[in-house]
Amino acid sequence: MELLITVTLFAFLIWMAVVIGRQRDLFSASMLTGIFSLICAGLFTVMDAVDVAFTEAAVGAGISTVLFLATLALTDERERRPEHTPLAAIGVVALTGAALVYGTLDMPAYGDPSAPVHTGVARHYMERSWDEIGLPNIVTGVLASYRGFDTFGELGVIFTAGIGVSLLLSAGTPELTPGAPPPPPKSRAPYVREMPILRTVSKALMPYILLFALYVQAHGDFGPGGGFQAGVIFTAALILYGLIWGPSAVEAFARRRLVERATAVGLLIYGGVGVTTLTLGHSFLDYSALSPEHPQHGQHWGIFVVELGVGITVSAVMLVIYYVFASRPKKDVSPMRQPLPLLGGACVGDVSTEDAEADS
Amino acid sequence: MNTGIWNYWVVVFLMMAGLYVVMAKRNYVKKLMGLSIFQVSVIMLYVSMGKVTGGTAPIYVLDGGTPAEGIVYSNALPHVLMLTAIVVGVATTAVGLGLIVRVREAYGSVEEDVVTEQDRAAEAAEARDFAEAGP
Amino acid sequence: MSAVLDALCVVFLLGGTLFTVIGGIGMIRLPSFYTRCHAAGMTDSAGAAGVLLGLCFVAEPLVAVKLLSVLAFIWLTSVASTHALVKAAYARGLRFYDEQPIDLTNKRPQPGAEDRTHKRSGEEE
Amino acid sequence: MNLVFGAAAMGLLVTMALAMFRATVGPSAYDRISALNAFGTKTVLLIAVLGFLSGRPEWLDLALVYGLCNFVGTLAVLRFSKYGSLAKDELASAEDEP
Repeated sequence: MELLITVTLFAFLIWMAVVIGRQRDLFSASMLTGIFSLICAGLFTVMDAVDVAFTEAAVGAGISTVLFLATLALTDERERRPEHTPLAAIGVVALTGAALVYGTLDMPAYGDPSAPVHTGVARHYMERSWDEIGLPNIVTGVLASYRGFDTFGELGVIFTAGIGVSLLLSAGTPELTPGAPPPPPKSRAPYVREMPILRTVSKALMPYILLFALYVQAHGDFGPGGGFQAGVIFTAALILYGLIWGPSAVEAFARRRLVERATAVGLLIYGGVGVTTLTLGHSFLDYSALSPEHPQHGQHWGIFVVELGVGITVSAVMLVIYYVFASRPKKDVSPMRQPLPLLGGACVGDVSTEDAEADS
Repeated sequence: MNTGIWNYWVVVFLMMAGLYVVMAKRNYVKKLMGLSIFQVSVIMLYVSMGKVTGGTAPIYVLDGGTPAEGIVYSNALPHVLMLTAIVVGVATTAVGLGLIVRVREAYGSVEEDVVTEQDRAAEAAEARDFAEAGP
Repeated sequence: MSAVLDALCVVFLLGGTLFTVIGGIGMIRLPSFYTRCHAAGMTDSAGAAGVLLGLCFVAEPLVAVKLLSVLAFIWLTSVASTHALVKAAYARGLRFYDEQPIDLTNKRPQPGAEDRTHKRSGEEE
Repeated sequence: MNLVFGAAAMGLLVTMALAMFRATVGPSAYDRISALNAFGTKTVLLIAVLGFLSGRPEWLDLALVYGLCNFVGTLAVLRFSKYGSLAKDELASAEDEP
């Protein structure tokens, strides 16, 4: 039964990949990417990777869609029709694909328990994790303790990416002096006024989502969850707030400079734990040093603090990315701008008249 | 013929679909979408390798404070690697999107053809200026 | 007792699934965006309720609470976003009939039907 | 009992396929958004059923995250489709409302 579900979901995945590739309306394509990642998350669940599914659900359906849409808002929504069939690309893809399929022929079968991937260090983690770390969630143990150095590096990459996006998109925007009133909006968009139901629902849900993020952060030792997931969920909640009330409302809650500093704080907490274990005479990130009598307790404390650092950095980086994308004004230089790119032929009304009515 | 390796074929198909979009499409945003399809294919490869038939998620089933006996778990290691890869992936995608926004502001388009054309024109103009101002 | 709960679970679960499938068919066959939204949104609530309540009958107490909170979440968000969606589409002047409906039945709208369709949001108010 | 869960999962998969069909053919952007929303709900249900099918139903947190992020995604799409930008700031206009 599970195999049948897996195969069906894989078929869905292929279907969506093809549709995304063919879709020339980028707005629709980014929505299809949302569906694509929902299918992925379903697949991860069937294939027992609940932690991965957790991350994919939070990242793919939420943050990633928002990012693509934010980019489309700053660029163009339609792809131009290609001038000729890309025969070279088809040839390269066919050749590479054939080579890869040939390469898979002596791979172990799906679900084979004796596959090489289950031997070596992986077997050690699976068999010894309870004695050495003592956390029910093996993934958290491996992530934060066995491969803590690895995760530290990944966190560094996320931090660097945050700095990169910030540098790329902060330049050229007018600096807001603290305390100054925000610039007046160009048109009185009636969104909030018009949608009291949406506003009320989001407002009512906000505290529970934030609380849920904290639960995911703290409960990652026992169930699926942890710093990465919690950070993304926390930011998703704030983005939800920003979608309703605008980015400056979120900035009033979490000041931009504070968030920018928090990106480094999380990384420093993580590194600080490593340095602490070093000064206690153990290896870098060997949490047993924190409690020499009970190495397991040391592991628990170390993992908790490290996950906290991960959560802070991930959440802050995602929030910084959202800020810089959302607060960047669109430069209107495109010769390809289309008046009504969204609604195929089905739309009669024109959005510009709607806006004009709202303005008057 | 080993029929148990279909999961790799799906992965290869997805990977090639992503590669095709990256190579054949001229729109930068679309190229990034292709890149994320490619990324998903890699994640799928790892996670599907970690699956054990009859296994369950790698979280210990506790029986009175200790793990219950005789339960098969899927491999946790690929999950760990892919979990971080997803978050890193979205962060790097954001860098790519940021670059695209800057390209759009500088060139007025996110189509590779237009950008290359403008680059060529600028290069030609520069070469002309250089020749005129030459010795 | 357990047999009764199991039977309830089966009834609710399959009933809910039936609802979602009917909703899915409605999403394909109904002629315009608004009717399709009705199919997607309304049977969504009923289907979700059926499936999740059905699962509640065979779940442990803590899991049942989680199921109910998922249900509450769906009932709040799905309904709200369907509402917002329809409102946005209406504000943009989306017609009640597509110009070229996905025709699975070979029954095109009658020639005169075009006049009765909703043209602009302002006209009816 | 597993048979019932399996049947429910299959029914949900069929509905997901139908929603994907709607998302594929459109025709309007709103149809796609509606399909995305419906697809998200179906995924939540599928995850819940899958938990019971595999005998470890304690991870319904997952389903909650799906619901939440689906909501965020749908809202972002809506917002974008109405104003062409995520950046417009409604705080000021909301405050000067009586």
